[in-house]
Amino acid sequence: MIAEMTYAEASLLALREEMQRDLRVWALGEDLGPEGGLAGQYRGLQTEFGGARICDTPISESMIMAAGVGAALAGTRPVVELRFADFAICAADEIVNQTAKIRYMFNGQTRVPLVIRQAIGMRGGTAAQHSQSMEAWWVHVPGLTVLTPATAADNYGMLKAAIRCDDPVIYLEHKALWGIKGAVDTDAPLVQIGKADKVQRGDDVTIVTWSGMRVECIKAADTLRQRGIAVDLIDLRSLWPWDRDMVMDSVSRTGRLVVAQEAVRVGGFGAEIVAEVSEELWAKLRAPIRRLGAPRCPVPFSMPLEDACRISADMIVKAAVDSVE
Amino acid sequence: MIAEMTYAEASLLALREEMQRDLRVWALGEDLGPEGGLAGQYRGLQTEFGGARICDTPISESMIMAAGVGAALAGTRPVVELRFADFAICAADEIVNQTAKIRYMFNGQTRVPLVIRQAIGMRGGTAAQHSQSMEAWWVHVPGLTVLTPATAADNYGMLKAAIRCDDPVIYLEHKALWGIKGAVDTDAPLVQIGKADKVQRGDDVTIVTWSGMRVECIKAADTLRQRGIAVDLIDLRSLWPWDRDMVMDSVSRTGRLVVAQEAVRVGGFGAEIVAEVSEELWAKLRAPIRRLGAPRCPVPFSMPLEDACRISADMIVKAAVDSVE
Amino acid sequence: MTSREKSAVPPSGLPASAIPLGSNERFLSMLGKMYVIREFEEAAGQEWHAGNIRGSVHQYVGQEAIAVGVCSNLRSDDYISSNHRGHGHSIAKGADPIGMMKELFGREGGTCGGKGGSMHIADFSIGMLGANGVVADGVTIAVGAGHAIKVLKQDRIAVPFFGDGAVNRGPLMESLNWAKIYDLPVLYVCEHNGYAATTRTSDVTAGEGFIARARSFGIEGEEIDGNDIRAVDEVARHLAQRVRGNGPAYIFARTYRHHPHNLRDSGAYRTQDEIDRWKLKDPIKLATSWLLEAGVARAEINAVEGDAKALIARALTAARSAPWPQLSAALENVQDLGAPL
Amino acid sequence: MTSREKSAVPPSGLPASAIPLGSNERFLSMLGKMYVIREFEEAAGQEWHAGNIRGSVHQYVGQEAIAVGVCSNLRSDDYISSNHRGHGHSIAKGADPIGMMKELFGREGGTCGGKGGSMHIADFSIGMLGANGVVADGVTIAVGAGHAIKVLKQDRIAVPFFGDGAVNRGPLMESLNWAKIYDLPVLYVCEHNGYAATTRTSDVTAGEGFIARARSFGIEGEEIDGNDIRAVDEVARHLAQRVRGNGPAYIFARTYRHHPHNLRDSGAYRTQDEIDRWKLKDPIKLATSWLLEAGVARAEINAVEGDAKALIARALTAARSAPWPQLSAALENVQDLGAPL
Ligand SMILES: Cc1ncc(C[n+]2csc(CCOP(=O)(O)OP(=O)(O)O)c2C)c(N)n1
Ligand SMILES: Cc1ncc(C[n+]2csc(CCOP(=O)(O)OP(=O)(O)O)c2C)c(N)n1
Ligand SMILES: [Mg+2]
Ligand SMILES: [Mg+2]
Repeated sequence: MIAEMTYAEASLLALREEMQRDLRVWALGEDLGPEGGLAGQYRGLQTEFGGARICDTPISESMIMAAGVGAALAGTRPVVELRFADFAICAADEIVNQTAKIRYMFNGQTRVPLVIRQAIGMRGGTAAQHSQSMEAWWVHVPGLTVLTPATAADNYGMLKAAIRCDDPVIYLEHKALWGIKGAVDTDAPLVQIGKADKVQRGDDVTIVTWSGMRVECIKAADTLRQRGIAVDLIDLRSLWPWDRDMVMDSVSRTGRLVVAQEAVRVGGFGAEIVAEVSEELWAKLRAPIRRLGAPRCPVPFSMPLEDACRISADMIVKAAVDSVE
Repeated sequence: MIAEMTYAEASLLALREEMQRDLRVWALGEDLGPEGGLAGQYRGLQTEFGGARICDTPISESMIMAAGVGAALAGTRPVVELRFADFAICAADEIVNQTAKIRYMFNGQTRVPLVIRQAIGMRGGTAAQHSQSMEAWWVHVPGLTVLTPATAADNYGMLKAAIRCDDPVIYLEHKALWGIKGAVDTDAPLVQIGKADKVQRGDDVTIVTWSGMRVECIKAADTLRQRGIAVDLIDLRSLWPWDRDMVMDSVSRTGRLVVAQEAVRVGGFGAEIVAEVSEELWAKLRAPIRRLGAPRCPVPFSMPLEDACRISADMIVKAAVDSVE
Repeated sequence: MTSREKSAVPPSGLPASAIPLGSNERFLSMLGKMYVIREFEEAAGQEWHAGNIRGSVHQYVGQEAIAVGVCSNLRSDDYISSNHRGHGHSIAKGADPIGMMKELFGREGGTCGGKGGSMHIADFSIGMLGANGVVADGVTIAVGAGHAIKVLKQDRIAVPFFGDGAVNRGPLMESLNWAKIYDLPVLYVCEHNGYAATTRTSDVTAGEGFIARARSFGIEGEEIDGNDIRAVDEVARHLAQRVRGNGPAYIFARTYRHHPHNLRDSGAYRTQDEIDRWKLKDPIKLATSWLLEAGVARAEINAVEGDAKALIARALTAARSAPWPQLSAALENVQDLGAPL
Repeated sequence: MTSREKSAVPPSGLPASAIPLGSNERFLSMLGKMYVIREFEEAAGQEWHAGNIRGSVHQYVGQEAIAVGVCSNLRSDDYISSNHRGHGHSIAKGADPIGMMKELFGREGGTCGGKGGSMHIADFSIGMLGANGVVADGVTIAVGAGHAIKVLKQDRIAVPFFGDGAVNRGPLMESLNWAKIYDLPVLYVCEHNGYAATTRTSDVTAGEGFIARARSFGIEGEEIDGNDIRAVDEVARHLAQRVRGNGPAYIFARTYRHHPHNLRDSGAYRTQDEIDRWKLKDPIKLATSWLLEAGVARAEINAVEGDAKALIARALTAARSAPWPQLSAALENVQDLGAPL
C-alpha cells in the first residue's frame, strides 16, 4: 500500500503495526494516552492496545528510561518516549551508563532492545530548553545506534527497523517535520539501518545532511542547479552507523563537501564527518570542506534571534558556491 | 614560592588559598570531609573551614549540582565536586539545561560562577562506569568553559583561574595524574584560560593532546626525537576555549598534525580540532591529519582488554611517522 | 486520596475559616495584582492565537491567589523560583508586566531581552530567579539559593513554586532531603491543580502525594484552599516567618487552572462540568464577593480591575511597538571566554 | 531515628523472636552459602592487596545473612539486581563463585568474560540482572524488570538490593512511586549498614529514612535484624509471597560491614569499638551458635565451612591459571550495527 501521510502519522502507523506484530512491544512516556503524544504519534493506540501497553507515566524521566532498560532485560521491547530531546538529558545517566553499556559489560549475556524517542530541533520559539539537537552526544556513546529520519517514508521504515533492532536505538524525530507529508509505501522493504538516502545525484559538490536540515538542503540544491552547480545530496538519516561508503564515494567523485547541520557547530556530529573525510580523502579534496552549524549559543526565543542561529538554504548555497569556486 | 607537589596536592593548595582569599568560595560533594576527596584533594579543608564551607552531601547528584547553581545565583562561588565524571552524567540536565543556559536565557542579568570538578579517564581496571572521558559532551554545550589540567602546576593555576571565572567551568582532572609530581610556582601569574601549553618545540610534526594523554605524548616525542623527527607538542589544557592560534601557527609551520586523545575517537573532541584545522589549513597540510582515540566500545575491565583500548606512546609514534613519511 | 490528605494538615495549621482578616486595603491591593495577572494571561492567550506570541504559553488563570498571597508576604530580597507556568509568580513578586509582555513578544526591552520568552522569565532585581522549562528544576535551584543564604548567613528565604506534576521528579525529592538536612530557609509552594499537562496527577502519584512525602523527610507545613486569598495570605505570612532563619516548610495549595495546559492542548481530558464547578470558586470572584461583603465599594473593585486592564493594554501597545532585538544580541551573554563563536 | 523507625514496623511484621524455625538442614545450607560469600570476599581482598585483582572491590563481609536469607526464598526465574557491593547477592542467587573469581581477575571464563569486573557481575541464567557501579541504578532497573513481568503477565518477582546511601538518590525515589502506581511485584531490600562510603548516612538522611519514605508512597514492609538469618529467611518468604502477583513491599535490614567501604578507604570514620560491637553480632557466628544450640553437630558446621574454603581455594586456583581474554573480545558485543570501530 502506498499512502500519503504526515511524518507523525507515518510513525504512528509503524508503531501500531509493530505492536500488532509483536506482543512484546509496548510504549511508555508522559501523556501518551489522553494527548496521543506531542504530535499525535500515539493517537488512538491506548484505546486499541490498553493502558498496559501504551503506558502513561509520571514526570520521572530517570525512571521512565530505567523502566525501559529493566523491561528490555526482562523480555520486552519497549519504546521509551522522552518527548523533547532536552528532557532526555534528565535520563542521560540511564542512557549512557546503563542502556548503552549493559550488553558489553555483561559480555553479551543479554541485549537491550529498546527505542528511545526524542523530539529534536527548533520549531518557532521553543527557546533554549526545548530546541536542542544533541545527536553528537549519542553518537559518541558506544553501544548506541542513532537514527534521524527526515521523511514520512523514513519515519515509517526506520521506526520499524529501530523496534526490530536488538540493540538500543536513539530515535530522533524533528519537531518541524511532524506536519510534513510524504508518500509511504508500507510494502517496501524496511530501511536498512546505516544506509543513507541519496536525495539527488550530481557531480560538482557533495552536501551531507540529516534530519530537519534536509529540507533546507533540497532548497539549496535547487538554487544551485539554477546556477549550474550539480549537487550530490546525501541525507544520512542514520548517524551511527553512518553510511561511510556513500559519503566517501560521493566526495571521491566531487572532491568537494559541505556538511549542513542544525546543531551547534562546535563539537557537532558534522565534525566527525569532516574529520573522517579529510583524513581519508585528503589527496582527493579539491577545496576545503565547509561545515555549517549553529553558533555556540543556547537557542534564543525571539524570532529574528532564533533565525540568526538557523542554517538557511542561502548559507548552504553560499558554502557550496565557495567550495566550487 | 616554588615547591614540588603532586597534581592532587596542587589542587588542594589552590582551593585552600582561594577559600582563604574569598569567603564566597565553598565546596560541596560526597565524602569531602572524612575522606578528603577521592585523591585527598580536600584533605584537611573541613577542619580548617568548617562543615558549612566544605559541605558533605548525600548521594544526590542532581541536587548537588542544582545546589551549586542556586547558590551561585544567590551570591556564592561554589566548587561542585561530582567525583567520577561518570556520575556527572547523573546531573547532566542541571549542567546543560540550567547551569550553561541561565546567563544567556536571562540576558546577562546574572552569571553562574561555579566550578564543576569531575575525575576522568582510565586508571587500572576502573571499568565501564568509572573510566569515561566525556569532554566532547561539554565542549558541545554553549555556556560552558572546559578545562583539562595535566600537570601539578596547571592543576594549581587553572583551578584558581576556574574559581575566579564568572562563568561555569567544567574542570576535568585525570585520575591517573593524581599522584604525579611537579614543581608549582605559587607566585607565577595564573594560567590564562584558553592558552595552551607548548610542551616542546619542533618543526616536523605537530601533536595536539590534553589531559592524561600528555604523558604518552611526551614519551612519543622523545622516541621521535631519537628517530630524527622534531615534534611541536601542544597540551591544549583548555578545550573551550581552545588555543586556536597556537595550533594553527604550529600546523602552518609543520604541515602535519597528530591529535591524541584518550576518549572514544568517534565524536570525540579531537574531531573538532581536525575539522577546524583541515578547514582552515587545507592548502598547507602536507599529509592527512591523524586522529587517535579509543575504539567505540565501553571501557573493559580486564587488563589486556583495557590496554587494547588505550592510546599508547607507540601508537602516537607510528601516527607521527606515517604523517612525516 | 483527597480526604486523607486533608487530615494530614499538621497541628500548626489554622483552618482557613479561623484566619483573622487583614485590612480591606491590603486585600484590595492583592485583588488588583490578581487582576493584573488575569488580564496579562488572557491577553497573552489572545496574542498567541493571533500569532503575535510564539512558543508555548501556559496560563495561570484560576491560580492567581497563590502567587499573590504568597509573594505579598515576602521581602523584595527574598528569592522565588518558578516553573513553566510562571507569569503569575513574576508579576506577584514585582516584575513589570510591560517588560514581561515585551518578552513574550520577543522584543527589545523584554525582561530578558527577548532571549528567554514565556518559560524563561527572570528578574534578579526583585529576587525572581527564573521560570523554568524543565519540570522541578526551579525547585532544586531555589533550594540551592537557600543553601547560599545559609552559607552567607543572611536572613532571606527562598520560595519555589511548582505543580503537582513536579512532585514525581527525583530531583525534587532529593531537594526535600537536602533542604531538611541542612535546615535551609525554603518555603515549598505546591500548586495542586489536579493535572500535569493532560494527565490526572492522582493516576500517577502514589500514596498521599506531596504532603506525605514532605512529612516523610520531616518537613511540616499547611494545606490550604489556594483559591482563597485570605487563607493563602495568612498561612504564607505565618510560614514565611517560621522559615526565616530556620529550616524548610511547605504550603500545599489546592487549586485549578481554568484553561488548558497550554494553548495547543485540546483540553479533552477534563469535563466541562469539572471546569464549571471550579470556575464558581474563581479566586477573583471569591475575593470580590468577600470584599463587597466586608464593605468595600463596588467602585473600588472596578477601579483596581480597570487599572489592571489599562496596564495590560499599555503593555500590549508597548510590546507591539517595541523593536526586535539587535541581531548581535543572539551571540551575547553566552560566556566571557570563547564566545561569540 | 532508630527507635522511631523500629516503631514503624507495620502490623503484618512478626518480631524476629516469634518466627518459627525452619529445619536445621535448611539453615545449615544457608550457613554454607554465607561461608562461601565470606571466603570469597576475604580471598578477593587478599588478592586485591597482592595486586592480582585491580579496580575497586567492595566486600560484603558482615552482611551475608541478607543476601542468603532473601535469595533462599526466590525462584530461579525471579530477578535480582545489585549495587557495587554485589558479590554476595550473586552467589546467593546461584552464580558460580569460580566464574566470579575469574571475573575479578579479569580472565577468560569469568562470569562476564572479564569485561565487567567486580562491580559489573551479572548472570542472566539465574535471573541476576547485574551489579551496578552507579548507586541506585540497579534499583530502577529492577523496577523496570518488574514492569515487564506485569506486561508479560508472568508471576516472577524482582528484588533490588541497595544500601542506605542509595536512599537519597532521586531515581530510587521515583522508583518507589513507579512501583506503587503500577502495582509491580518488586521486593525492595534496603541493607542499612549505617554508612555510604565514608559518610554516616544518618547525617545526610532526613526524617525517618527509607521506611518513612516507602510508606509515604503507600509501600509497606518489614524491618528486621539483617544479621539474623532466621529473621531474614522468615520475612523474605512471607514478603516474597505477598509481592508475587501483587504490588511492591520492602525489607529494611539493619546490618554492618566489617571491612572498610572498599580496599582503598582508611576506615578512619568509624571507631574500633563500633566495629568490635558489630563483630559480636557477626551473622555467621550468630547462626553457628544458634545451630549448635539447636542440636546441629560442630562437625557438620565445620564441614560446610570446609566446603566453602575448598570451593574458594579452587576458585582462586582456577582464576590464577585462567588465560587472559582474547584481545578481540574488547571489540565484541558493543552492538550489532556500526561495530567494531
Ligand atoms: C522534566 C520535564 N518533563 C516533562 C516536561 C513537559 N511538561 C511541561 S509542563 C508539564 C506538566 C507539569 O505539571 P505540573 O507540575 O502539575 O504543573 P502545571 O502545568 O499543572 O502548572 C510537563 C509534563 C518538562 N517540561 N520537563
Ligand atoms: C551515583 C553515584 N554517586 C556516587 C557513587 C560513589 N559511591 C559508590 S558506593 C557509595 C556509597 C554507597 O553507600 P550505600 O548505598 O549505603 O552502600 P554500601 O556501600 O553501604 O553497601 C558511593 C557514594 C556512585 N557509585 N554512584
Ligand atoms: Mg498541575
Ligand atoms: Mg550503606
